[in-house]
Amino acid sequence: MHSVSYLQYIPLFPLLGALLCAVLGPRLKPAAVGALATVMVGASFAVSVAAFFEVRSGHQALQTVLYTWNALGGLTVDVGFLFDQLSAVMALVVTGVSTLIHLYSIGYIAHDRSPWRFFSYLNLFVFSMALLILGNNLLVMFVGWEGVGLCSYLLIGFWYDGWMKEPGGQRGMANSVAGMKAFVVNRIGDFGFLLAIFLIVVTFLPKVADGRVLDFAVLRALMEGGIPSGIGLGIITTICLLLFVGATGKSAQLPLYVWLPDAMAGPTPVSALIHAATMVTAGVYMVARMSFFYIQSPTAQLVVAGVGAATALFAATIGLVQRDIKKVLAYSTVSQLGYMFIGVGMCAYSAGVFHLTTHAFFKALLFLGAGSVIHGMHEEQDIYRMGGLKKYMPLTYWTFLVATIAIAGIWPFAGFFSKDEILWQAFNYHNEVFPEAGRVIWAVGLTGALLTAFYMFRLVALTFWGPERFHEVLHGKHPHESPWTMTLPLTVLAVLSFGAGWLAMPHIWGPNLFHHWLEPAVAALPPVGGHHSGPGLEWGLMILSMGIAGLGIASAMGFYRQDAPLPTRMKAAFPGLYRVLYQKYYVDELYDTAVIRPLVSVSRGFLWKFFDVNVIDGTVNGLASAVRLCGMALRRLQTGLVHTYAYFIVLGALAFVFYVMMMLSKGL
Amino acid sequence: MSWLPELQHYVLLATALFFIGLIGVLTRRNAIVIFMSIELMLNAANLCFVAFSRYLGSPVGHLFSFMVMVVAACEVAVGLAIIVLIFRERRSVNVDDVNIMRW
Amino acid sequence: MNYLPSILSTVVFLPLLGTVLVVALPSREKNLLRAVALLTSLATFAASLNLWFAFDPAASGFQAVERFWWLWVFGVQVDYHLGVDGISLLLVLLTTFITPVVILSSWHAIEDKVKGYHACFLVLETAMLGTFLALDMVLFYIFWEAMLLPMYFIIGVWGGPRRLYATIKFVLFTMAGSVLMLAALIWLAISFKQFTGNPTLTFNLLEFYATDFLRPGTAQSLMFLAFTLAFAIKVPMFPFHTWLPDAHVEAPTAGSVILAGVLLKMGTYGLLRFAIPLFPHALHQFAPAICILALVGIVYGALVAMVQPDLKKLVAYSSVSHLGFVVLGLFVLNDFGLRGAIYQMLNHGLSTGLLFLAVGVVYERRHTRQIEDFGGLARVMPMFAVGFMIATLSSIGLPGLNGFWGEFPILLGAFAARPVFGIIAATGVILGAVYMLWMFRRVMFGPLTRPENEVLRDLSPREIAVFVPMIVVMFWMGLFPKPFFDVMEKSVAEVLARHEQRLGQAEVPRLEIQAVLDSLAPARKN
Amino acid sequence: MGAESFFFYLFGVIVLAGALGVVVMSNPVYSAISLVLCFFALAGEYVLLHAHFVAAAQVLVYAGAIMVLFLFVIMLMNPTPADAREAGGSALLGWLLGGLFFAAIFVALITARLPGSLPVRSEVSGYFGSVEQIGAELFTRYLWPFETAGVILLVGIVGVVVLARLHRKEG
Repeated sequence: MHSVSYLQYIPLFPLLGALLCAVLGPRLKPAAVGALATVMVGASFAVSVAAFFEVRSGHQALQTVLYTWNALGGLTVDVGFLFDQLSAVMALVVTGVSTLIHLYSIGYIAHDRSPWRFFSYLNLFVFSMALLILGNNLLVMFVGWEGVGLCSYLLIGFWYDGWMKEPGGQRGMANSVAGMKAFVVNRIGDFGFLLAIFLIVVTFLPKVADGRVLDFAVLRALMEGGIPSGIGLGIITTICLLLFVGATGKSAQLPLYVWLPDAMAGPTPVSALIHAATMVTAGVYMVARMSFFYIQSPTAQLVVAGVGAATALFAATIGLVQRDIKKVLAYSTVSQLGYMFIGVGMCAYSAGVFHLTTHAFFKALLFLGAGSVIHGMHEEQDIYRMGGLKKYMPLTYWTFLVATIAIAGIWPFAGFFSKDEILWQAFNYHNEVFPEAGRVIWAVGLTGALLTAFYMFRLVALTFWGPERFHEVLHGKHPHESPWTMTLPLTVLAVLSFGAGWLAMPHIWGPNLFHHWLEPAVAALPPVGGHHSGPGLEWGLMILSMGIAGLGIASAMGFYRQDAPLPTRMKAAFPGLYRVLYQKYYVDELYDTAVIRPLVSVSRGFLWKFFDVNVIDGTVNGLASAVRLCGMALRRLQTGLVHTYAYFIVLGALAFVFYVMMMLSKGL
Repeated sequence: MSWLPELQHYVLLATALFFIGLIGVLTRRNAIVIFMSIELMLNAANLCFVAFSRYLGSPVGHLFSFMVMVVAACEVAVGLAIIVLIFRERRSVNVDDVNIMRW
Repeated sequence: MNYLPSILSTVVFLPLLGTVLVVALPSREKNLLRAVALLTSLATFAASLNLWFAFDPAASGFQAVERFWWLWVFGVQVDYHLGVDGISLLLVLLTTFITPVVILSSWHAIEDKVKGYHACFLVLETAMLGTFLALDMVLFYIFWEAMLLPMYFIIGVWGGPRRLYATIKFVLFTMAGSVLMLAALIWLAISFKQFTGNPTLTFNLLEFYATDFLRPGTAQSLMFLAFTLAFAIKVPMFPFHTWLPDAHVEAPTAGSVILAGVLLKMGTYGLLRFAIPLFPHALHQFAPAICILALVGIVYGALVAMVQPDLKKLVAYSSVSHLGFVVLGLFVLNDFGLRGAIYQMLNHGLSTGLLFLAVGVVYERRHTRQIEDFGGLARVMPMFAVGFMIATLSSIGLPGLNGFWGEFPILLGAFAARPVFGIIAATGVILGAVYMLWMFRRVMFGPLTRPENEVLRDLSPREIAVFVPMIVVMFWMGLFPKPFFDVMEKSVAEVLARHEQRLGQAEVPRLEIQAVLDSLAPARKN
Repeated sequence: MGAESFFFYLFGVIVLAGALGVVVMSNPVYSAISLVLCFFALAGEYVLLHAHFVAAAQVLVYAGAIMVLFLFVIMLMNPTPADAREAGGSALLGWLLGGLFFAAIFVALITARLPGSLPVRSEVSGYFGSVEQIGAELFTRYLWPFETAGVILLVGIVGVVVLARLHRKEG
């Protein structure tokens, strides 16, 4: 580990930018604020690149420790940053994509009431994200983890007095509610993350001399030769599962994915940056970061990969029928994150992280393209009211198409390489607890790939192809192409979506650079004996998945090409299925009925109105009333008549005398 | 028990006196008579003091009886003044008519 | 820096001096009265800074001790005995910091009986500081009770429409506890006298600490329960909390701030100073039960806070939840829990104090505290929105702000003591986000629906001057908590060491988490 | 049965008779006169007990000053004849209760038998109970209570004056 003194600038530049935007922003022109914010993130990117080259040349991780944050109970926590191969990938992706999206936002947000607020939040987000991926221990990571949640909350609710628009045109959820939902659901995940931290501290603290038990390097060293003696596998599995609870919240996996579709209430660049490219991948990053735990626990691997697979399929089915362009992309994101978890769950960390990277490119591109469409369509998001936009927005169309092909997994676009690597690893994966897991997950993944190709081309078909359906909503205006600040990032991302795949070629074709790069940073499963699969099988699987993707594309084109009556027929043939999918399996409704409403009504009706007011205060007031009643009764003795008092005096004296005489007769 | 008056005789006499006073307080309604009954009780106490003083050969009992007289004098003076006031107010010295301290 | 001579007495009685000055000034000079009160409290704060800089974290025991005989009658010896350690130091600073802030905050809010108002606050400050610094238990008791009087008037004279009900409830609840405490205190002193054979009845806390004079048994348990009940009511712990929402709702803003900010801490401070160190066996016996009550309080307070329609009531119930964390931290009896609990006391003072100030800001403008009367205020009051947001985030324990370093060690300590405690308490973190953010959304976000809200002014310079110091300290405590934790280290370690020593090693609970978890998870196949 | 015994029983009977008279007479004037009789007989008992000074004070203060005060007040009020409500159920209760109490104490005293007899008359020095002895005690050892008694009297006087003025103001 090599100590350097500049890593803190990666988060600090955006932080400075956030402060400057907040303080100076109101007095500056929108473009100037945007430029300031972009430059700050760009500077951060530059530092990341420099660090990347230093890691590449030195073949070792970099570290900067700023100061000791706190020390108590034997536990020591530094504010420190770690820049190893894994952080490098994340840092480059995050700061790079962020720079592009900042640039894009200059045009997008120019006419808003307070662009400075937007850029301030956005820079703050990059700051938090940088903390998350660069933190050299779990607590600094947790700061970033919560920080990105906060920024997500702020940015989803950026237009805090507005509502989402349902495809039918009626009001949907309030933006601020969507933000709150995101934060609260994330907190449920954080609950698991926190408990995992506690369990790690309690378990490993006695084994660490200087108390820096939350440092990744320390933990990794402890786990180097397997689970340390005295610690059961159960504990490691529990830690992994608790961490994964945190990941499901942040990375929108079952059952905590519900916030992400609603997070589309935020401005589109936010959706692209936070809810597609960077923040939602934090869970994947975290699992990869804690790989040394996950490789020990087959149970945890199974759960992570299984949840990932289930989410991939589940979200894809919902994505099939959504009408809001951003909602389709949101469910697509959930689904793709599922693929990443399949990858990291099966300890194919380079595959998972590589899919994270390519996904960051093409999904950011998709969202930015969608933003361009929405911008050009004057804030219309219903794809059934678009169509034929290819003619009006050529650049947006072509870049969007590149990203769509990439996500569908067509050779030689980036998505093909990353998704195929995951599926290949799944096919070969062997789990001790459930040996068939690899094949099942592979099959699910393949089905998901079919659906992905289908819904993405459905989206393209309805948006860019076919007849123009937008005339009634635009009232005679025409869609227009976006300014260069918006299309330039599209172009750059399109190039990356096309070309990035070559970094991780299937090993039968050439060296997997990405895998080699990540190898020192993540743990690896010990090779399983007797489980060989030849190049023929790999070729076969590749062709199969290409064929599946092609099938999806072809059927989507067939369905939606020329406003064919087929979709309508399908909808009519299976109305129940369509409604269930369109209403997202009623999961939100289920949570609302099963959790939120009972909790609120019990709190209000029982805990507050009954228990607090009646039982506790009732007891107290009852005591007071009892005292009062006694007083009322005893008050009757105060007749005001001298004789009554005299009689009482005599009675008292008499009682006293009898008492004394009794004592005397007892022989006192 | 000889007929010669001894300590016990005086104490018994004082006791009888005291209880006559007590019965007066309990049975009479006239405030002035009640006051007089109280004087009887005080005198019973005085008698005891003096008797014990004689028995112990110490003059302290005498001194105590003076104190009692002082208190009795003050009490009678103030009490009778109050009775006069009440009488002016209510045209009655019957204690049953005076219950303004009720509840 | 060294301690200035008689620094503790100076800190304690400077506000009282200010009271004399305030009383002597003519009533109609309202601004002069306010200025005198503010300057006095600022001077007290400045004096208390000497404590911070002179404090030696490495030294054990109490520092800057002042002691002279005060009441020696009938064989009873009550000393004037002050001292500061790592526990009380931070609370003293909290008190001296918050008092000027609240005096500044009520500059325009109070126009009626200004003189009495400020006199009350200054007397209150003396009483609070005395409570934190007294080392003689009778002296402590006197300050403890003296605090009631000004608070009674602050709520009862300058409060809302149901102020009399609220203030009497407040006083009676507190008195009910403190009467028991007085009895237990005398009993304790008599036990000490019998054990040592001293000719006089002393109430010297340091001697009580130094001597292991209580045998395990009913007597110790009863004394412990009496002390704990007195402090639990003050904290307030579930189920003795119902006075708090009423008192908060009726109190003027500054009263709420000082109530939440400092007075509640007197309960938790008392637990840590008396109930925990003096009765080791009873503590060992009852700690789990108290932890469970604290857990109930955490969840219960959060749930009830969630459904409150009144802003102040919501914050008041959130205090019940937050102080549940503090009590939990105290009674899990490890370094994480104790130091976290002390830190959480400070955090709660700041964040809830700021929340009440924020509620006061909107109340001054709109004369309502019903959440439904607001909505969309972020548009007309952007600066206020920022301040309110930071208070909210601090309250829900966002890392980077102060709240995190209170909640995190407490939860960790609870988890280390008994995992299930940690798990239940951590749900409070989720619920905290729910009720605070829900409230924030309903007040600040959404469209501006009411015309009367459209004309609200943003923060005035004076209000900014109130908000900014609080926010700065919040960030400071969130980013650089270590100096604070270092200050507490020695004192907390002493408490724990004494507890273990008195209890005997055998009885200290050991961690059995591993076996439990192993039995839950499937074994590894080979 | 010597002279001492004789006077003891004589005065005793008068005392009790006078006391009973106070209680049973329906006219307060008769009660007052009966009380005077009782006080005089008590003074006789004091003489028998060698308490000459107390006996003198008894006659002067009680039978003189206090009783005059009583009579003044009675006259001042122009007493109504016996109140119809004087006798009743509660009076009976009073007799019962008082009698019961008396019986209890009386039985207790008789059965308890106080120890010792009084010192013989001839053995008592002339100094005992004399003005000199009482005076010497009052002005030396018991000066403090003596002065206090003075203060009590003063307070009594002031109280009475205030009460009198109160009445005048109202009138």
